[in-house]
Order: sequence, then structure tokens, then C-alpha cells
Amino acid sequence: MSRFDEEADDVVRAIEAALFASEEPLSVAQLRQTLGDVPDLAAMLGQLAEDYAGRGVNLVERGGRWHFQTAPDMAHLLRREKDEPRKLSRAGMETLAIIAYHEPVSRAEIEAIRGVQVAKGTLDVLMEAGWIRPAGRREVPGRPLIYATTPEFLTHFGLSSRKDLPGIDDLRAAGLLDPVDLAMEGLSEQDDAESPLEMDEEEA
Amino acid sequence: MSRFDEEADDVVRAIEAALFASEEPLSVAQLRQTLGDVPDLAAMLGQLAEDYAGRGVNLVERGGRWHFQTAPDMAHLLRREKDEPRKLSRAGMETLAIIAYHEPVSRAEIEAIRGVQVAKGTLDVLMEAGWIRPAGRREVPGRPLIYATTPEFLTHFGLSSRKDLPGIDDLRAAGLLDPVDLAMEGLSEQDDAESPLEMDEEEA
Amino acid sequence: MATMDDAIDLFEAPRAGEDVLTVSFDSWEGPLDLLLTLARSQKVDLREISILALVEQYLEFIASARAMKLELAADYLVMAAWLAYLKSALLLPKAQQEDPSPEELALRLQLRLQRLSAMRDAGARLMARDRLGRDVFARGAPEGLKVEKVAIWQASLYDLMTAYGQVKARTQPAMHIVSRRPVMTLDEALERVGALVGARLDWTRLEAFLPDGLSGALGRSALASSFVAILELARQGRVDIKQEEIFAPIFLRPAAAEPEMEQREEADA
Repeated sequence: MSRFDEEADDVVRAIEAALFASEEPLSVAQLRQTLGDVPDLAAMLGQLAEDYAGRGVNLVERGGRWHFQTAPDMAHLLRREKDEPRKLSRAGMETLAIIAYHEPVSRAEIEAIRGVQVAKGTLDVLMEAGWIRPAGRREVPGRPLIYATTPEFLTHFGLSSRKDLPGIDDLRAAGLLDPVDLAMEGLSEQDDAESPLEMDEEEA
Repeated sequence: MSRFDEEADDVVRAIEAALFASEEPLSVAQLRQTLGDVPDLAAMLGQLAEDYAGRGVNLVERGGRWHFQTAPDMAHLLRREKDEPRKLSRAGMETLAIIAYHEPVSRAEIEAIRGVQVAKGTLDVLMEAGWIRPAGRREVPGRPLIYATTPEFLTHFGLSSRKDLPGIDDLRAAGLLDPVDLAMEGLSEQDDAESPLEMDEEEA
Repeated sequence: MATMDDAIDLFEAPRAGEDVLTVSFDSWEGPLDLLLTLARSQKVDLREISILALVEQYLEFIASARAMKLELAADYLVMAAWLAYLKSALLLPKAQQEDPSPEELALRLQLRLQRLSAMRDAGARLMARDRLGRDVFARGAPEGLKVEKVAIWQASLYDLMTAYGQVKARTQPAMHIVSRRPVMTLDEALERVGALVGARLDWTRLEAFLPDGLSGALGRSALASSFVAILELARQGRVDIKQEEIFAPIFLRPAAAEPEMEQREEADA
């Protein structure tokens, strides 16, 4: 670990300055554009993050992009100065969670999980917030648009990657990210079930 | 001096976070509003400034208000110049050619030769490229600015002097002049002279 | 979650039989949401939940809502009907059951509730994270990384020459020269035929008076001019012309002496 006040070499200082100055999180590639070719940039970032770990400002990586932000335990001091971001409705929250945990998903798939139609405004709000984006179309009849999360989503929610989504491993292990049909198949195989499972029409 | 990565106490961390997150420099009084009553705030700021002195980011005080800024010697990183090759427009090319063949010429003279107006931006681009320069004023009513080529112009186009510019005859031989006007044949001789061209009557 | 607690309160109140009550179905996002709320009120793991009990709660709730003459959205009623069917099927002896079995339908319902519940919890956990701009903050006044684009203007000497050539080509007045077509003028023909006809004594074809070796446009021009010329010469009384029939060769000779004229005049008279 380096001593900030004495030993920071110029490359570390340059990384620090660039990340402090940038209005946006920077990827390693973007940093290289600014700094030129720095050997071991990733390692230096890791070390810088470690150096700042105990400070009031931390260096964090979110989806491959690095930025400085205030330490989470300072929230109570700083929050009052800042306006809280607009509160998401429950529908928005659930929809965002479904997209994040299942991505990419179509609107129909979101609706299948929530049991209600997705109001038009819900996806708009999430896109406006910059958290989701259309991510192509599903190659099935009707070619529905599918949605995925953005790097800004990871940045906003403090996730290094989607693997950091709270509880995602448990949910996956419990099969809760699988569609109901798939889960039923799994269960029926286990049970040696006698009956086929086409019963969607009644399910609505 | 404290070691950033180990010993920063919570008050120091809070000061750090508050200054980092603030959109403007904060006075000691403003910091107190945020942090509550901190004994010896001024001393702590001084120490924090010292800690950061060798970093890529410095804590500085200006007129009683504190803020972080990137270290002055890192400024060059933050304003990066990027070369962008651009092709000269046709208007630019023609204007440059006229200046090269007829220099020094005023804008009105260029327009008379081109038969088309010359936008101010066109001359600006040529000056930005370093190929032409203002070369005084013509001593006629209105005293128009006159333009001439620069040494960079010769360098860029691989000419040792303007005499190397192919004359009208050469251009014609190369098929670069389509409809032929015998009356203009004397032009290449005029080129050699440093005197302004006796412009045709349309110049007025 | 506050909304969930509210929902349970709303639900539990009518069961308690209080008469003044406002039940708003806006509290739930559809029947599945209501079912999940009811399921959670069983306070057991969703995997352990009794679907039969859940169905009964739902039907009871809908019944009480209808008793209070609340407007119920169609999808709540559809769900109620389906659950009533499921309930009866679950209560029937197994042997009489059709495909799909009510156990499967119940299981599917359970799985759906688990999935919705999982996503609801996940959403809440996501929202509770340290969020940028709410709990943690980016730098308030970043200097910004500015990329200044420096234009590198490109042009070659060839471009320069071409451009100048184009200017010159465009601005110089074009001179149009109409090329002369090869013709024999009437004057030339008059002179030629007039000179030659005196040398002939007898009828001679018109073509014999044309210059030798003419062909094409010039030949046709000479023929036409010479023809007009002999008409003029005839008018002046210097030649006689004869043609046997239309398109037959034209002959001429120097005009005969006066007497012929007189004869003609006499004949006319």
C-alpha cells in the first residue's frame, strides 16, 4: 500500500487526476486514451482503489468503468444537500428487477412474471433514467423487442457487474429465474409426472 | 501526516467527502453546516491539504473557500488534443488555388475570379490550416485586406517556391482546363511578377 | 414495505366485519399481486403455502368486496372463477380428474407467486443499495476531460491544380465557332455554269457543269446551286433548258438566236 502523501508516482497521480476530472466513469480503454499507454493500468487502478478504501472518497469499478464517489457511510451527511432521485413506483422497481435479473427480456416475459400488463410509461421511465435500453429483438414470431440494463444501471446501483445483483446466485440456484414452464418440466421429470403440461390458456 | 489508506478518521473522511461532492468551493462555515460542530476544522483542512499535496488531486483554498482540483501539472492530460484529418472543401480548394496563383489578392478579387462569393469561413479555414495569411491592405478605396500564401503552404504542397506552380499551359496540357481561352495565356507570366494582377474589369 | 402492509390491513378489515370501509383495488396490481399479498399473510415460505387455503382466502375476499358492492375489475373476477374451478378440482376425488391435474395447476400458481415474490424482493433490495446520487455522490464539480479536435487539413498539389483549372474553366467566356459547312454558293455556280455553257454547242447534261470529284454534301450543294444558276441564266435568256419528263436528266445549251424567241412570241399570239 502506498502512502498517499509521499509516494504517489506520476502515473498514479495521472490516473487519479483523470478520474477526478472526468464527468463520467472511465473504462480502462478510455483511461488509456487520456494517459497514453500505461503498463499495468488495471493493477494500478486496483491499488489506487485499495489506497482510497478507507477514505471519505472511494475509487470503485462498475461494469468495467471506474469512478470516484463518496464513501457510503457518509450518506447521512451528504444526503440532505442533494435532492433524492425521483422515487420509482413499485411497478417500475419490479420491472427493473425483472429486466436486471433476467436480461434480456421482452415485455411479454415481464408481463408473464408480474401477472399484469406493463404500462407504457414504466419502460419509458426506466429508459429515461438511463437504466435500461432496447437490446435487439428476440428471434421468435413477432420479433419482440428485448430489454437489458445499461452500464449506468450498474453505476447507479453500485454493482461491479450483474453478478453482484443481490441474491442472484441463490435465485438462480432455486430455479426462480427460470420460466414457470421450464420449472414445471424439471419438476415433472423428477416426479415422473404422467401428464403433459400444456395449460397456458387457463393460467391467465 | 496521516496515511490515507489506514488512519483517516471519520471527521477527516467527512470533510473529504463533503468537499468532493460539493458543486462549489465550501467555506469553513458551510462545512460546519454540513458536518456539524467540528473542533479545529481549519486545522484539519490544512492537514488534509498537506496530505493531498503530492497527489494528482489537491485540496486548495481560494478566498476562504476550499475545493479539490486536479494537480496543475496534470492539466495537460485533461485537455487532450486529437488530430482529425479533414479534407478541404471544394470552395476552400479553389480559394486557396486562386490565392496561390494571384497573390496577394483581396476577397473581392478572389470572388471576381471564382465567379462565386467566398464565405468568410473559407478564408478562416485556410488560415487555420496555416496556408494563407493576411498580407496587408490594398491601397484602394475601402483598403481591403489582401491575402498571400505562407511558407507552410509551400511545404505542405511540396513546392520550393510559387514559381513551381504549374502555369496555365501546363494545366491545359494536363487536361485540367476544359474550355480554352487563348486570352488567358499570359497568366503564368504574371504569376512570376510580385505585382498584383491587373484584374479584369469585372473586379470593380 | 408500506404498501404491502396497507394491503394486508385492507384485506383483514373486511374479514373483521367492520361495516364502514374503503377497499381500493388500486392497492394491488392485478389478481396475482393480491394473491401474493394473501399468500404472504400466511406467513410461511411460499414453497410451503397451502394453495387451497389461498384460494379460499381470495374467493372470500372477492365475495366480501362484492357484498360491499365494490366495482371489481374483470380480471379479478376471471381469477376468482378460475380459482373456484381449481378449488373444486382439488376437492374432487383424484380418479375423476382430467388433464391437467389440479395439483399441477396449483403448482404452477405457486411457482408464479414465488417468481413474482422473488422479483419483488430483488427490486426492494436493489433500491436499498447505496445509490449514486442518493447515498454516494460523484464529484460535484468535475473539471471534465476535454478532447479538443485539431483539424489536420488535407489537400494535395493535384487538388490545388485541379481546383484552379476548374475555376478557370468555369469562369472563362466560352467562344463558340460554327464550323463552315462545305457549300457551292449560287454566285459560284452562276459564274461556273455561265462560263462553261458558252463552250458547248449542243444539249449537255447539267451534271457535266459541276466540278469534278464532288460528292456528299458538297456535291449536293453544287448540284442545287447549279440548278438554280441555270434557271437564272435561262431567265436572262442565255441558256435553253429541256427535260423529257419528271426526274429525267436536265439538259441545257447556249440560247438559240433571236428568231426562236420571235417564233415563240408568234406562237403565243
